[in-house]
Amino acid sequence: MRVYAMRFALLSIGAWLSGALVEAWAQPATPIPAQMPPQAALPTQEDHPTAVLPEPSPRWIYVLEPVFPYLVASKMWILDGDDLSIKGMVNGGYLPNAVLSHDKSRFWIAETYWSRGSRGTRTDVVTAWDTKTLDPLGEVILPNGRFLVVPKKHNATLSHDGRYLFSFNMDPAFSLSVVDVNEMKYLGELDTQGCSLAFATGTNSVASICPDGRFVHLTFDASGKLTKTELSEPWFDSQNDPVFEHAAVHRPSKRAFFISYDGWVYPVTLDGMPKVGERWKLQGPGDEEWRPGGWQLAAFHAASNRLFVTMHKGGKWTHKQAGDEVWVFDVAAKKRVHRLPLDHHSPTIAVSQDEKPLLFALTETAILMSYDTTTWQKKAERSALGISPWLLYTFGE
Amino acid sequence: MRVYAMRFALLSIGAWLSGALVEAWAQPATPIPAQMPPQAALPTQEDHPTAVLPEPSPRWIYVLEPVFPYLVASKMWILDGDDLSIKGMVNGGYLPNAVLSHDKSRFWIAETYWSRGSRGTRTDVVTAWDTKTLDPLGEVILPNGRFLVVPKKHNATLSHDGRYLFSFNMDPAFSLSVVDVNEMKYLGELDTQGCSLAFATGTNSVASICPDGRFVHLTFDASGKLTKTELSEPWFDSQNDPVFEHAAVHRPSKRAFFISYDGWVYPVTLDGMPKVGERWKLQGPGDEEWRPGGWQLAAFHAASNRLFVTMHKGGKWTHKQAGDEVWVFDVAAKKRVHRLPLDHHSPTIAVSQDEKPLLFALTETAILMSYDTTTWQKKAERSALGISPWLLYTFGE
Amino acid sequence: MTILDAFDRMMEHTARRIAQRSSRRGILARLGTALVGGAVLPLLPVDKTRAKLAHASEFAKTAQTTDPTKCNYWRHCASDGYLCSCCGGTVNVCPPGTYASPTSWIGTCINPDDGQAYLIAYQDCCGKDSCGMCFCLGTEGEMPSYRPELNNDIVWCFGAPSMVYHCSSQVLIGKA
Amino acid sequence: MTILDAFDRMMEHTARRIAQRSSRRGILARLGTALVGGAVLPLLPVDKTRAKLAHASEFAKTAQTTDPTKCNYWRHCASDGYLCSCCGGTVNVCPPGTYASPTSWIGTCINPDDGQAYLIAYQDCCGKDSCGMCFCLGTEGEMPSYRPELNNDIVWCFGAPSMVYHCSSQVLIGKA
Repeated sequence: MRVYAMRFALLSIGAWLSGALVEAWAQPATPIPAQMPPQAALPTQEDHPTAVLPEPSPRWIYVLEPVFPYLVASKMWILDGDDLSIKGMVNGGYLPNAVLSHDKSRFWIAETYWSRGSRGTRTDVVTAWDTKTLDPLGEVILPNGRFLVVPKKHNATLSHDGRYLFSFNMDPAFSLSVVDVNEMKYLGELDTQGCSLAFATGTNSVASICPDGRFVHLTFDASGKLTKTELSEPWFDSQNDPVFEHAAVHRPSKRAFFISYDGWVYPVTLDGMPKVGERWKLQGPGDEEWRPGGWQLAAFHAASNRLFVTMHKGGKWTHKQAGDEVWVFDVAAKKRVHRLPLDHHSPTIAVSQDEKPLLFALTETAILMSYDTTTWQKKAERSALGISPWLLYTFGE
Repeated sequence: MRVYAMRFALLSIGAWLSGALVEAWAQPATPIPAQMPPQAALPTQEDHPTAVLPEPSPRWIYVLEPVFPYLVASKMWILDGDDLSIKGMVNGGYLPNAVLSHDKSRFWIAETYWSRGSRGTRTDVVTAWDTKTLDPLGEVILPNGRFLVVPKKHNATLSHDGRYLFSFNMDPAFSLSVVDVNEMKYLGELDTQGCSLAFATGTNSVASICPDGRFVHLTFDASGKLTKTELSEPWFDSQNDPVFEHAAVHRPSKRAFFISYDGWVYPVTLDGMPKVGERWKLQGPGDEEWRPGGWQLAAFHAASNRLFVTMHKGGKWTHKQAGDEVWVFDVAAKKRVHRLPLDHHSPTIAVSQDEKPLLFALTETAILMSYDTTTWQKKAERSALGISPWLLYTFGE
Repeated sequence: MTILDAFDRMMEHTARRIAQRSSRRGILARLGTALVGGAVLPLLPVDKTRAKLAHASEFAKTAQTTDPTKCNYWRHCASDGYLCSCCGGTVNVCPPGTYASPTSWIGTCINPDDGQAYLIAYQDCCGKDSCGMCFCLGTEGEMPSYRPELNNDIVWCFGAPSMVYHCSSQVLIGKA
Repeated sequence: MTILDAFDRMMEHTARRIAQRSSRRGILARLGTALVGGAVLPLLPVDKTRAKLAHASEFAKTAQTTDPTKCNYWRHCASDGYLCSCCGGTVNVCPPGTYASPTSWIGTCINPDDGQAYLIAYQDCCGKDSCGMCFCLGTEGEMPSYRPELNNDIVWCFGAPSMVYHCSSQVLIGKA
């Protein structure tokens, strides 16, 4: 019938737009049987195409939602940072980690599936997504699995040249799975010697944090084979004042700031074997009641040398308490330059890397806020962003 | 190490308790590598077994939650009807349908999975669950798929002898998939001639509702082959006053009550070709403003001949509006015997089939209420039962 | 009309299939009644949409024509689900990475600006799990799923590469 | 003690592996420091639990010993997740159809009835998606995941037949 033929022509264009690789993923288009109610395929006056996004803006915010307590149904939301309108979303698997490409063309999600939702055969994959079409472009199987944990940003990252994706694995042997994302190929595991997380330090090197407060630094060759394992001296007291996992890392400048439970800032250069600078403290005189805390509690804006940290009033072991304020520091002067009281207390923040950056704060109750850091005015607020959005990402960070 | 050995002994007992068939589903138990932090496997003073339920009580309530808007992560909750405490739960797939066995030993979930959550290869299955261990016992693939729709109870049902499970399918050809649940074997499709839903009418027969207000009645042989197709006369006006899909059906007595948008009750006997009795109306003089409405809007308690219907004040096309009251009717006298104002308006109700039945009402905001129908007092209320519980089932209905 | 032709063909096809598979007497006679009797005419789409105009006006009383992200936007009179307009799409553009379904059920809504009734195709955008934003439930003229062409609970992704529901579009067909 | 033996063995094993795979100089020397120097002693479990007693008392101040379905039940001082006691299980019985994990991280809680500190194994029940009832977040003595034996974010299902987290148990090990 003519009606059906028209619809399929439109569909074919959609499939073409969304890229040939998608075909491998999708069910083959099924012809519409004649028994379909005839109204179902009435010709429409309007076209019904699929939107394609422009190149991501540095002011867009990517929000990873693991979806508690429906963890097999995770999502990543993409929003315009200025008005917090939805640009689109993608689905992920169990306890996912996201990694954004350097060139803005891709992001990857390291994720875990079971063949029957939460049971059956387990499969761990890194899935590549096109940032404009939001179509999956392919996947790489992680044969040794992934670290299954409430999502933390530094469970997965990208090498300085953007070629190797590192996915931390505790199965429970500790290693980093290496995926060549240019070739979409799994290269192997780097033994982290019992150390955790992934901080890229070069094109062919990556560091992890050890239980005793050291870095382990791993260098590997083009085949993914470990060629060198170095241990740093302990640089923080992992027994009495551990650093949060959510260091503020800025990949382009290779700078990172690790923050301890008690509020010490450890500046680290991630260029080869990590170099730890002199530590300094967030709290000054009169700030004794305040502590850093939350989840993704720190963000760094490289161009202005500003470090943002969520702070709350609380005693020891309140390290997961959401921040009532964001404190802003000039890391060159090691001095606080602003205190921003948040309308809703937030465990997680991020900052855009453009010239007049936006500060994003995310609550435990699915509210996302966007602040202009030049005026400290709130630009937008959005509630009900899913039920448990968790991590924030921006391009260029 | 001794510690690990002890733990595995315990684990083996758990595996044994949960039934041998589970083995086929579960990942093989992985030995704990030596690199595991040693505290992880400290010997415990207490045992750590897995609970096993007694035979289900007729006063337990089974709550199917499709989980909007995380539809790939559905759940079925099992609660004690008297205090609404949780007995346990199971996971399901996309837009599931549940069917409870006649003998209380099993329930089945007809469900749909994709190999990567919401993408990849689609698989439709009927999964069998043990009602005591809440372990999956096996699955049957539905090669022709399932009807994907916001879950409706009568999309799937069981033949009178409990042997054949019917799963309605619109792919978009209309048929009923037949599964022999004794043999856990797919038998084939019964063509419903464009008619929908499944109402068992015998050991080897089932009826569906046609667009023009008729029943189609299908009889099949032991191999699942259709042997007879009969059409009834139209028995309701499908254009001007259609009947709700959620008829109150009581399988043991083979009685059903279909209710129309305008409030007509059509008593139907589901024993062979459905026999439709004389219709009567829910609303009497002075009830003109009231309408039936919601989702699973009607329930029948066979022993007392009572029909329960959710009612609201509203005009035409308010058929999905939740009920502010439950009206209770004596179906022999065709007379209302009680009006129960609900604390929270509810689109969905169910009734237990024991002598002093409980009435359950479920809101759109995930509140479940339990009422004693002898005193009309509320026995229990539970909020936050997931985020979108949808359908209610009891054993014996 | 193309659609009536198609409908006739479907009914004939069904009749032939029942005839082939069922006892010759009885069924065919009954179906004959269905085809030539009064029951079939109300099923025709044109009659149906006309019959609903009176009711559709209830929604139109408070409908607006400026903000498609609100439930009272005129085209949403019988839309059920998450508005694509809130999910990175519009009333007739699917969000990135989703497939526009070629099939739908059909509603009839009145545009308060001109007072005219229009047919709206409630085609779903498919291939990602539910968007979850801007849930609206319009039920004007909505029928149970045994009348699928008028039911809004169904995943209207037939013919699309994926049967996973993401959000609801409201595509204009034309005047009713 | 068995556990110290095990810990020592792990460290030796790690040392051997580093030695085998890395340049002989440098790494082995550094690791030697780790093994014999001051850094390793604070990692031992007995020291660790003792070090935390002072802090655990903060939670104990408002803890109770009668209702395990409440977040302030004494054993929950460092439990993170959905309480199995609300999901068809108890503090040490997994809900039907789930697997008791043989592994866990370890917390130290004070029972206000006797004022004594006890070691609690926070073993997860695994094999079904999250129960979702009674979420409690205790963080007494909780450390980042690079100290996994003291971290409560990890899915503690290692060694169980499934790595899917359902709910959190609080199983008594003994006096600290």
